[in-house]
Amino acid sequence: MPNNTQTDCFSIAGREFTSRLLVGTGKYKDMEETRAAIDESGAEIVTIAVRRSNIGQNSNEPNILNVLPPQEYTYLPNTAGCYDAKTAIRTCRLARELLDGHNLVKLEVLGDEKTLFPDVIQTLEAAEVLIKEGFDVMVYTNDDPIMAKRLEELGCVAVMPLAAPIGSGLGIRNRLNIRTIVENAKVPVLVDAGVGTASDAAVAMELGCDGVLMNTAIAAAQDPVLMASAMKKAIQAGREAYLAGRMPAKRFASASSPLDGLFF
Amino acid sequence: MPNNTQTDCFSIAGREFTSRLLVGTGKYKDMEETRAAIDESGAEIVTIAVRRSNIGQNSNEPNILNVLPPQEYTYLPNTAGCYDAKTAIRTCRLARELLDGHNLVKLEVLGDEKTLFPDVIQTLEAAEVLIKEGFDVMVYTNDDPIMAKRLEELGCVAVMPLAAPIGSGLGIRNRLNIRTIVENAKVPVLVDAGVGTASDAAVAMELGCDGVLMNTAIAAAQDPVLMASAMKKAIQAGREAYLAGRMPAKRFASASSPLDGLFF
Amino acid sequence: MPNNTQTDCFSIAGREFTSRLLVGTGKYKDMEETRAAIDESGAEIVTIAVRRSNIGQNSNEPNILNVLPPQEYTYLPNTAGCYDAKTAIRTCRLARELLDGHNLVKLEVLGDEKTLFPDVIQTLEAAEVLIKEGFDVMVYTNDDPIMAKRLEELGCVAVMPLAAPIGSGLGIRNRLNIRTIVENAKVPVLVDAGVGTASDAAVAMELGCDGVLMNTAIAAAQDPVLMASAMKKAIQAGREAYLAGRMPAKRFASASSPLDGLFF
Amino acid sequence: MPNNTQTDCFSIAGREFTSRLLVGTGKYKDMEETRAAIDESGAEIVTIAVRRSNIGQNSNEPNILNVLPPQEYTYLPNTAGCYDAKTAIRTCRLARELLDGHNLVKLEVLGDEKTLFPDVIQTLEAAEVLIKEGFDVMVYTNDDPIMAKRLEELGCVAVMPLAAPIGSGLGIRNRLNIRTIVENAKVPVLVDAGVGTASDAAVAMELGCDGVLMNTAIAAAQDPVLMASAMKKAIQAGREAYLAGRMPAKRFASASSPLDGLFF
Amino acid sequence: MQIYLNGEEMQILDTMDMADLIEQLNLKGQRIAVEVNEELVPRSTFSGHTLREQDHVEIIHAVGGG
Amino acid sequence: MQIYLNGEEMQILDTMDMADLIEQLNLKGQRIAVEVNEELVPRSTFSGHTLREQDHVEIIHAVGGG
Amino acid sequence: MQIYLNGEEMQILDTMDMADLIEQLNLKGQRIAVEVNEELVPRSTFSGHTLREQDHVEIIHAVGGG
Amino acid sequence: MQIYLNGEEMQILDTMDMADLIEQLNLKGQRIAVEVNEELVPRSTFSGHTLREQDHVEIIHAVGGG
Repeated sequence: MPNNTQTDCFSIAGREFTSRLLVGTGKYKDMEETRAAIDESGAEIVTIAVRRSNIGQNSNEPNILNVLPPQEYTYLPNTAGCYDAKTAIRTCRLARELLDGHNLVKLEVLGDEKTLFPDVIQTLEAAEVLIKEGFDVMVYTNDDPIMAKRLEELGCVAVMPLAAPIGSGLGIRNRLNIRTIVENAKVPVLVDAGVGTASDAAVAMELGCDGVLMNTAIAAAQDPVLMASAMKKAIQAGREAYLAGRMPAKRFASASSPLDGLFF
Repeated sequence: MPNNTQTDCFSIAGREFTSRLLVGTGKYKDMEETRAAIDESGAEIVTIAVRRSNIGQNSNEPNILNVLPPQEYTYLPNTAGCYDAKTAIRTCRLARELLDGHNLVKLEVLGDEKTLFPDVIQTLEAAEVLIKEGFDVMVYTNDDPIMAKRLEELGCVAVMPLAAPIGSGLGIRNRLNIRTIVENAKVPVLVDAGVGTASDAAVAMELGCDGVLMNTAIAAAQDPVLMASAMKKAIQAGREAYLAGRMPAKRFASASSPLDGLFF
Repeated sequence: MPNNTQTDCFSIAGREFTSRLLVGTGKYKDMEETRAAIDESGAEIVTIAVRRSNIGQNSNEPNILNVLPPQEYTYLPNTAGCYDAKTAIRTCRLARELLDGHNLVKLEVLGDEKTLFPDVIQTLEAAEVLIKEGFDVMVYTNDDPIMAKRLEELGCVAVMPLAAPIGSGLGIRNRLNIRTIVENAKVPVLVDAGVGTASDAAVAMELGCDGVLMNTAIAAAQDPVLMASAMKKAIQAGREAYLAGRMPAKRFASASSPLDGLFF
Repeated sequence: MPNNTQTDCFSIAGREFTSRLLVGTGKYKDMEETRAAIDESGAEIVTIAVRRSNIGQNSNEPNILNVLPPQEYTYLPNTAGCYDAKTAIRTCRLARELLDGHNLVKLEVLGDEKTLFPDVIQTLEAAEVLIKEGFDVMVYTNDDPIMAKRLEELGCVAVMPLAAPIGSGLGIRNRLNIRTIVENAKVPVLVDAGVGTASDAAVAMELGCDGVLMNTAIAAAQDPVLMASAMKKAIQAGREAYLAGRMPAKRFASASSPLDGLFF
Repeated sequence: MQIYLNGEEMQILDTMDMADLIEQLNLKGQRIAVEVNEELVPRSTFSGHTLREQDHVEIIHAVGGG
Repeated sequence: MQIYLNGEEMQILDTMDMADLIEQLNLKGQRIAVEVNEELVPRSTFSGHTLREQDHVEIIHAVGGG
Repeated sequence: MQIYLNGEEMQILDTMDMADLIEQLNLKGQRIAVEVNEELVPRSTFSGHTLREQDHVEIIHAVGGG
Repeated sequence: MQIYLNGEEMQILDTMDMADLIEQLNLKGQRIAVEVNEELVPRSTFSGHTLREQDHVEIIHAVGGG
């Protein structure tokens, strides 16, 4: 991006970020691939999950927090796997304790296993409690503009509508809804889940989203590191296209070469 | 792009290129904007048109060939405005003379003014003559895989199907046709015309095209220079995504965080 | 439809219906056009609204209930214009009183005026109260499969996801969501709102919906009576195509004429 | 369709038809199913192929011409399987002799076996000869508006662009091209090939096509007779919607119930 | 006394009940439903339902809508 | 002499004309059309159309197709 | 006494507090967080947090996830 | 004599050849290409290429186009 690069950062809960690509850290072959792909992506915010520590089986495999050290990355612990407000709240509390008071979390309360769509009722309930407890809540939601607005009004620091089911790679199913959410929002809007390839990410940015959060699209590509690079560039391309103001689409043609001066 | 950058160039008529974005030079506000946008795009091949020189009116405005000097750019003179084989052939001969024997041309023979779709019959006729005369013909055609194959068999050095009408910005109307053309081709396939914004360009590359040629999408953006940057990145992003091998799309969800180790 | 016509009816709250096209009664030029279009549509269920009676101004214009008499049509009073559970509940009570105890209602609680998307929280709240009070609730909702399931579990007699914003005529924006809602549902699923033309209605039925409810697509057509006929046939066509089991789509061609017996 | 039914017929080469659904007769389980499905479709024009008669093997299976007698149907012999002008011309001459001088033919000259897209060069060549020989040529072509116009100018009595590859069931891949072909044409335009289900056929008619020719979509449905009925209705629905003039699509909502008279 | 009828101020006799009001408005026998202060008033209870100062009376009917 | 009938070799009497061949093949009166060496042979000219050594005869009929 | 550790039954000394347990599990100084009976137990309160018969103890850590 | 230059009528001396014309037009050394009566005239042949009454001369240059 030309000159205005430096000016085009965005902020979540008072933290400034320049990369608009947020990535998950799951589904990689190993920690080495995880690190390589995430380096290549240029992501500054990385999601992590919290799970039971495998006691006893003194696994020597390095912990994700060592592979992606806190000096280099902003952690975004998620509540993946939670199907009710209560477990999501417990998960966030544990994550904050684990990360020495780090209070930025990704809240997702799921509705069923087939779609992994959010249960928006439980999500609202959990968001309210977490915000009261001082968490900065980035919230996963469906693409309903009304619900997105409610979550913003509740105090969520970012609203993250899905593009398509988590891990489906179907791309943005309903562009109008995403655009409407963006137009209504005063907090950052990030597309979360459903992106499958680079152009999907570019489309999300062209719709005016502040960023995109993805995991499977990179981790499940045949070459995750190369796909991470593709996504990094696609996010920048889509952002710049949005800022540049695209040409209006017309149904018919319009010549690119001058019509006068024809010599035949 | 990680390590394999250096290896990912493509060749047209024996010439090697690293940028897969080809740009037109029409429709810009002035020569300054033309130069700035084309610099930003990173394009190595630029199309030009040939027209009557405005004799007498000793216009001091610099000529396009001085603004974009031949040491820096590979010229691709086009036959824009030609509606029959004869004028297209005359145009190519004049262009070659003008450029001291440079024999790379973009052949387009148009069918009507409303769509600016090619007249494929006249196009075949012109291509045959031009190839006999030693021209390296990059040919603008419709998205019919059969016609694309005929033009390749005739000896065109690149086949350039349209994505949508020239200057329409409608993006790729028929992805299946473009993909089929790519799968059948032994020469480079470039999408020519119809791209409107960055994601359109990324899609073209994800379909396996070797490059994209555009003009209006950049020149008619509110900020052409910034859009040029967006297009440059989108082409790279789409190319890398194609090489990286995208995840398979699934109808339903698949979690990105591990299911075991849940503590609730 | 061939033989199995008679068997292909569907039931809502114990009432059997053969027409799967439900229509609104608003936005028509006059009562005459209303009647003509609704006759042509073959609809058995018609929505009505309740509003303040214009006292004094002894308008001679016939009342909608006389134009569409209860012996011929099943009324579906709606809660259009309600933005909270309380007014929606009041509206339903008034409608039931107005219609001598008729307890079938269309519940819609709106979220904002720009999208007229539902406020699903208020909708759930109102549905719960109304069902307790003995209403048969056909509920307007967004296309979120999780929310559709909740409303079914609450006891709604039909779930009616939107295809697109009310009166937008944009058609089905998210086919996957509608299909998923249908697959999950044990009660009838009807697409409500957003249909613009006949093919949109056919698509809804091909996705397995039990019916479609529309108003603007007919009333705002240039020829509402003819469009009503188109919609009637489109609904039947889509239903039959769904029952007939469409051919699988293939990327490439497959000849319709035999390959053997060629004489050349 | 209301009153104007009788008036809404269309004519090909001076013959008047009321059904806008044309069907192929291939790929059915047996002659019985063929007859049942085609009866149900209401088609007046049926395509047939000509092949070597299986001499000796005195097969008792009834001939297609007996199953679909000429008093009831207008035959449209096709040139399926022909990959050059010469064989297509031979085929048409044989068909005309076979049918006692019947000179209505469907010309298709194919380009390759993978796509079964037309070879438009060979198609033009064959069309010219056949028209000189007095044939009424309904011509299969790609969706290129320029080519469609050339074939009309040559004297073809109907132009039949493909929606998608023959037998693919992918529906209309490029609506803009079909619409442009319709707007430019003075002869009937029929979508030929690629329709997969009822809504696809409705879309073709809504684009202004005069009719649709299909085979696989009916014959390869799980219940061909029921699908034939679906297609018949879909064609009528799409035609009526086209004539009725659809509502304009808007991005945002517009209420169907009056805003005044609200009592809350 | 004063009541509000469909949002408009209206003066009525203190002795009036709902049946009297409906009668006076020539709405008797018409397809309507009535709310007072956001509570439904069943038709069966019109006579006997006394109106109070400042009552908000809503009389609604069916209209075309979708 | 030898001809080719629908691609297969066939021996026929040197004296045969097309009418005789059709007769022999029990195709008389059936809905067919005939080509010899890629040229159409109208039904009206069957009798009198003499066959020659190595003629390629195609006899075609209608089948279901789309 | 018996507790449940990450869902598994475990026998520990009655006198143990959370600090002892963490020590015994060689988890001291590691990046973990602890819940007992669905209530968070801050690291700062490990020593002194006495365990009770049938306590459900969950010890969690960070893993890759999206 | 009269010729047509880029579509406009022009009077020139009968003795002029293409080199003279280019010179007179101050186009010498500029990046142009020339057609006479739809046939290319290579720069190398300008001097010696005599112009004829009614010749249609086109002098073209490069412009921005896509």
